[in-house]
Amino acid sequence: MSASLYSVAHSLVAIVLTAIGSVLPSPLRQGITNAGLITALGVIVFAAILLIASMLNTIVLIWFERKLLGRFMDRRGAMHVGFAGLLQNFADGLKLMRKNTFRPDEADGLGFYLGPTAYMVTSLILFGILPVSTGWNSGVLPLSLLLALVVFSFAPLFIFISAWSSNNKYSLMGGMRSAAQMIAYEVPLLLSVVAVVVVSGSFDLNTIVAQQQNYWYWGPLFLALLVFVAAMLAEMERIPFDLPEAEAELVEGWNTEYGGMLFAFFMLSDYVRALVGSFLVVLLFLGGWTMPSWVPSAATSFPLAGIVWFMVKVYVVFAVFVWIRASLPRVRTDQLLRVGWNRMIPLALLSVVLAAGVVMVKCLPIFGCLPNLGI
Amino acid sequence: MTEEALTPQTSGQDNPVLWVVRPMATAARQFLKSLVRPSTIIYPFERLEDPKFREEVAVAAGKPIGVGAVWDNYRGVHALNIATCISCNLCSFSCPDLCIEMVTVPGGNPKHPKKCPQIDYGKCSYCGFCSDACPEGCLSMTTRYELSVTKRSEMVYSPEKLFEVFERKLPMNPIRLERPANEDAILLDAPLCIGCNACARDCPTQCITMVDIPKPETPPGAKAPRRIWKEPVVNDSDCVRCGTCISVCPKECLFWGTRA
Amino acid sequence: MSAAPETKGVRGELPGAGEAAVPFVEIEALRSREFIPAAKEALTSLIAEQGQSKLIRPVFNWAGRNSLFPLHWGLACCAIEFAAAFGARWDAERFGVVPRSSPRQCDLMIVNGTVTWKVAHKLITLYEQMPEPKWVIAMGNCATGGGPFRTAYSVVPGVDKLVPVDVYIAGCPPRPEAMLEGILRLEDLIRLRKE
Amino acid sequence: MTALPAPPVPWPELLGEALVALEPMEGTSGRIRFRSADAERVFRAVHDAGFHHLTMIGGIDWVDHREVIYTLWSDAGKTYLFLSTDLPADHPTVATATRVWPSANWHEREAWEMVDIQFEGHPDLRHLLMPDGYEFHPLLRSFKLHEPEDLEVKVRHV
Amino acid sequence: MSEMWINMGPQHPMTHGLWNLRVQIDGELILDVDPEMGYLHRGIEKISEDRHYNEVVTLMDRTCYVAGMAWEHLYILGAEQALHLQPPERAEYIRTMSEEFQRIASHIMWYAAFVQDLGLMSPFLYGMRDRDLLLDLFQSYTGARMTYEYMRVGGVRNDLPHGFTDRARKVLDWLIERFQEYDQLCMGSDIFRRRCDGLGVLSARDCIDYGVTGPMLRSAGVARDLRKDRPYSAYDRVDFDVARATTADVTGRYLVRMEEMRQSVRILRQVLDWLDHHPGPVMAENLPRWLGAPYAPIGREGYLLKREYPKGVGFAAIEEPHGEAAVYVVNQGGEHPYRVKFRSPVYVNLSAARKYLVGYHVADIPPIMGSVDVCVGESDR
Repeated sequence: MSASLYSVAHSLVAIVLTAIGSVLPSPLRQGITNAGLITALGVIVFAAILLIASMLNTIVLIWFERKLLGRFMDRRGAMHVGFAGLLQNFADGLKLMRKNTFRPDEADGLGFYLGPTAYMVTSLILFGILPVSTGWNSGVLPLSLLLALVVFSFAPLFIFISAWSSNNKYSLMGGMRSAAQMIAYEVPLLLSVVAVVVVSGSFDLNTIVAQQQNYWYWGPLFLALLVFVAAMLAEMERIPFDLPEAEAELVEGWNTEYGGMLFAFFMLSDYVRALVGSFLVVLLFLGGWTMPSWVPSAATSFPLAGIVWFMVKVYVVFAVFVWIRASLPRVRTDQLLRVGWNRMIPLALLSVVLAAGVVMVKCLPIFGCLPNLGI
Repeated sequence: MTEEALTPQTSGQDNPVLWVVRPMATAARQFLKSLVRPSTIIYPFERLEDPKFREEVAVAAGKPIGVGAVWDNYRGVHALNIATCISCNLCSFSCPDLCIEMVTVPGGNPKHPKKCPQIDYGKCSYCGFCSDACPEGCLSMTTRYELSVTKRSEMVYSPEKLFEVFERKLPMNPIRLERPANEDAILLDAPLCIGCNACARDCPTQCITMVDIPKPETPPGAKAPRRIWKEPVVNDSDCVRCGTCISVCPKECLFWGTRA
Repeated sequence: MSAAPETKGVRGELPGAGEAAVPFVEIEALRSREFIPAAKEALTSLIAEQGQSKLIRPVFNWAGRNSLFPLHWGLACCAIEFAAAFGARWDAERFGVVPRSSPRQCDLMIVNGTVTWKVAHKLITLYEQMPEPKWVIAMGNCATGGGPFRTAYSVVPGVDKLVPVDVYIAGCPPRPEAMLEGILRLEDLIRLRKE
Repeated sequence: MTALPAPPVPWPELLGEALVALEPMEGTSGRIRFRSADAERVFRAVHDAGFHHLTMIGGIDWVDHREVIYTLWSDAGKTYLFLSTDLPADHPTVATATRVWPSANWHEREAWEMVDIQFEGHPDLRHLLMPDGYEFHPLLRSFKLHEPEDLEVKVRHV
Repeated sequence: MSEMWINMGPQHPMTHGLWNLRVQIDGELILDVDPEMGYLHRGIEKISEDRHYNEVVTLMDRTCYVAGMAWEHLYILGAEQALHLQPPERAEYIRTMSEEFQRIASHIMWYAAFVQDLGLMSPFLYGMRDRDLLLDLFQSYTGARMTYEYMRVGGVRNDLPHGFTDRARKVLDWLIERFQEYDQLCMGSDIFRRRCDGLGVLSARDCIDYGVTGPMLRSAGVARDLRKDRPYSAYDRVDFDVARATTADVTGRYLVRMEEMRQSVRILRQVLDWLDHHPGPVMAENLPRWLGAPYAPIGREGYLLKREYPKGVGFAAIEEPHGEAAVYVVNQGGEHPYRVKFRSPVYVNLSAARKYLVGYHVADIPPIMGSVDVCVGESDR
C-alpha cells in the first residue's frame, strides 16, 4: 500500500473543499481552498480516522481477551450481547459514559481529573507514531521508535498523579508500586530495544521493519525478545506483573476511587497500552507487516494486506499475553524489583552484546541471499 | 502411623524454564479441551434439568457438567394439592422458620373452614421438614427454584398459588419416609373428659368417634357429674398424629402415650 | 425405616428421557438482549419527534442493563453460590456481569447473605459510594428478611430496611441459576424504567 | 465413639483443696469442678499435666449461677478434659487463663460478651462479635428473642 | 510514607467473607495486625436454644457454608450423646462419607479462593467446576446443593439413592486426575513457589499455645488429627494416613490440604465399598416420638407434649476441614437444647493472626490469610 493514510485524508479534504469552493464566489473560494486550511483539516480527519480505528481495535481486543480467557477457564465468556458478545464492550463503554461522574470530597480536583485524561491521551498518541503498514503515518519520523518509547514511559507519572490525588491508601500504594515497577522495567525495555537498534541501525520503525524483509529479528535476537516481552508485561501491568492493581490486597489498585467515565479511561488506556505493546513486539521482532516468502503471493498482495497481516500477528502476540495471564500467578513487589534490577538488566545487556554479534554475522555476504522463512 | 512429612515433589531450582512452562502447558491443555465444548451451561436456554444433563453424561464423557440423577430429591418450591389437604397443621408445626401460615380456602363448611398452608418464601429455608411431616403427601417439594420477585409481598405463596405449582406437574421430590413403627398414640385421661365432642369435631381425618359410656350409678343424694356421657375413641390406623385434638381439648385430658 | 426414592410413594412423576423440563423463565429481557430492538426503539422515537433524550435513552438503557457490574463481596452462604455462578458451569460473565471490587465502579449491589447490625452502616456506605444509576438485589432469604436468623439479636431483618431493593431472590441459598434469573429480572426492570 | 485409655492423673493430689468434684463423662477423661478462687493454680497444674491445647471456653447461664467450662486436649493422652467452675450470678468473676493458654484470649472475650463473665487480668477484654458499646449479654437466659415484626424495627438512613 | 493503619475489610477481596483485618504498615511492611470479627455474628448459639434438636441442623448448614455436612455431623454427634442415642452402623458410614465429600469440597473451595488471591485466575474456575460435581452428588442424595438438612438425631434422613456409589466413584476418578492438574498449576510454577515458601510461619510450639488446629497445625509437623486420635463415626474402621508437613508455611499448608484431599478419596473408596455391601436401616429404632425423626421435628411449644426425658450433656469434637471443631450440648430435658456451645477452628486460627502476619509484606497477606482458609460464618457463628 503506497498511499499513506495521511495523504488519503489530505486529498479527501482537498477534493471536498475544492468541490465546495467551486460553487462559491471568488474571495471565499480562495479562502476555502487555501493550502494551510486543507493541511489543517487533513490532519484533523487523519487523527479522527486513526482514533476511531484504534478505539475499535482496542474494544475488539478486550472482547478477544474475554473470549480467550473464557476458553482457558473452561467457560464461554461474554456471549449474549450482540453476536458472540461482540457488543458487550460497547455496552460497557456506553454504560460507563452514563454513570454519573463524581469526585470524592477529599480528592484533589486537578489531579483527579488530569491523571486519567492525560494517561488516556498519552496512550492514544502512540497510535499516531506506530506504523501499521508502509506509509501509514504522515511522514517519515527518523526517531519514531525513540518517540514511541518516550511517550510510553509517561504513564507512571500520570498513574501516580491520579493515585496520589484520589486520597485513598490503596490507590496510593498502587501508585507507588506502579511507579517503582515501571521505572525499574523501563531500563531493560530500552536495553532490549537497543539490541534491535544495533542490528537494524535505525530508530525509524519503518526502516526496522524494512530491515526484516529478509529475516525476522526474533530468531537472532531471541534473548532480547524474551526480555522485551517480560518488561512489556510489567509496563502493561498484566499478570504476572499486575501488582499495582493486585486485586487481592489493593482492592482495585490505583483506580479504586475512580468510577464512570474516568474509570473507562483507565480501562481503555490499559488495553491501548496492551495493544501498543503487541504492536511493538510485532514491529521489532516479528517483521511488522512483512510476510515470509513461503506465504503465497496471493495472500500478501491484496489491498490492505499489510494491515491485515500486521493485525493477525498483533492478535497472536496478544493471545500469548492472555495465555500467560491465564496460567501464572502474580509476583511480589520485592521479587519483581529484584528480578528487574538483578536479572533483566544483565540479560538485556547480554542481548545487546549478542546483537553486536548478529551484526557481525550479518556482514557475511551469504546472509543477504537467504529467503525469508519467517524466522 | 504417621507417615513421612510432605515436601514439594519438585525441588526448588531444577529447571527454570520448566517452572513457567509447566503451568502454561496445563492451561493450554485445558484450553484445547474447552475449545470444542466448554463446561458452561447456557443457562436460560439450557438447563441442568434438561434430559441431556439428567442422563449420566458428564464425567464419563470427560465433560464435568453433571453427574446425573441429581434432581430426584431436589427441594425447591412446594406444590400443594389442595384437594387432598386435610388441614392438619403439621406442616406449620414442623416449620423451623415459622414461614407457614394456615389460611382459609374455600371448600370447607362454615363451622370448620378448610385451612391450607400459605408459605412465605422470604423466610422458608427449604429444609423439607414440612413435606416430610405431611401425612397425606399433598405438600411436596418440586424442582422449581427460580423465585425472583420485585416486591417482597410476591414472595408469599397462597395455597392457590401453590396449587398452580402443583398443576404444572413439575418433577417432585419422591422421597416419602416411612412412619416409625413405635408411633405414640393419643391417650385419654378418662376421668377428666367431659365428652364435649371438640376433638371429634376438629379431627382432620375423622378418626375420632364418640362412643357412649354408661352413666354410672350415683348414690341418691350425691350429685352426678355434669357431662355428656360420651368418650372419644381414636382409630390409630387412620390417625395422622397431628395433635389437633390435644390442642382443642378444653380440659387437657388427651395426651401422647404408648398404647399398651 | 429408610426409603429408596424409586419405590415408596412417588408423589410426582419425573419427566422421561424425551420430555423436556418445563421452563420457568418468563422474562422479557431474554428476548430483547440484542442491540437491534433498542436501536429500533430509538429510531421510532426519533420519528415520533419526542425529543433527543428519548432517542438516547433506549440505547443507554440497553447498555446499562447489559453491563451490570456487581460489587464483589461475600456476606454469607449465598456468597458461595454467588461465586459458583461465576464459576465455569454457569458463567455469569456471559451476560456481561463482572464483579468489581471497588464500589465506585459498580452498578449493582448483590447483598448475598445475612446483614448484621454491625455491618449495616458499612453496607450503607458502600451503597452510597456507588455512582448512580445503581440497583440492589437482595439475594437469599437472609437479605430478604433475615431468613432463619431473623429472630437473632444481631441480624437486620431484611436489607430493605437499609437500602432500597429492586429485586428479591428467594432461596436459602438460591441456586446459581436462580441468581442469574434474578439478574435477568433486574434487566427486565431496567428496560421498562422511565428516566 | 470410644474413650481411649487416659493416663491416670492423680487430680486430687495435684489440685488439693481447689478440687470440688471429679465427674466422669462419656468419651473423655471427665470433668473437674474446681473452686473459682484457685483458678490460676488449677490452670497451671492442668497445663503441666499435659493438657497444652485449650479447645474452648464456654459460659453457661444457670439463672441462679453461671458456669464456665474449659475444654482441654492432651496430645500425649489423646483425650479431652473439662474444667468447670461455678460463679455467683451477681459477681461472675474468674481469673483469666490467657497467662497459661494464650489462645484463651478470644474465648474469654466471647464468654464475657455473651454470658457476662468477667475475667480478671485479661489483657484486652473488649467487644469482639458485637459492635462496641453493645449493652446486652445475649446468651443470658433473661435475654429473649422475638420475631422482628414484634419488635418494630426502625432504621434511619445514616 | 510513614506508618499507617489500613482496614482490609469488611468488603475486601482478600477476606473471603465479612471480617476486617486492620493492618499497621510501614511502606509495604506489616508492623501490627488486629483482626476484627463479628460482622457475620448471627447468634446461632442463641437461636439454637429456641429450636428443636433436629431444627438446629438447619442452622448448622449455614454456620459453615463451605463445610455444612461436617458441622451437621459435629452437632448431631453432640446431640446424640446428650440424648443418649446411638445411630445404626450404616448411618455412621453415610455420615463419614458425607464428611469426607465435604472435606474435598471445602478444600477445593479453599484452593479456588487461595489461588485466586495470588492472581492465578483459571484455577478458581477449575476449582468451582470440580466442586460443582461434588455438590451434584450431595444434591442427589440430600436434595440441596449447600444446605443439606440431611442428618437427624439418631441417624440420617434417607438412604442413598440407587446407583449413587457408582456415580460417586466416577467423580472420584475425575477428581484424582484434577488434583494432578492443580499441582501442575501451583507447585509446578516457580512464581507460585516463590510467593508461598517461607511465608506465614507458625511453629508447632506457637500453634499449640495459640490453639491453632487443622492443616495449619499439621503443616508445622504435629500429626494431630481427631479422626485418628479420637475416632468418631466410622473413622476407626477405615484406613488412611494423616498428612503432615514440617515447613509450617503456606507451602506446607497447601501440601497438607492437597494430600488430605487424596486421603479423603482413599477413605471414600473404602466407605463406598462398605456401603455397597451392607444395606440396613439408617435411623435408630425406637426413637421417642417427639424427636420426630425421620419425620420433621414436631415438638413446638403449644403442642402439649407430656413427657419425661433424661437429662444429659453431650460433647463431640471432629476434625472439620478447617481444624478441630467441638460442640458442647446441654440437655435439660426440654425439647430444645439448654445451651449449645461451638468451638470454631477458624475463630481460633484467626486469633493468632498477629503471630503469623507481622513482619511480612502487605502483598503476603492474601497468600497467608488464604492458607488459613477463613470461613467467617463458622468463625462468627
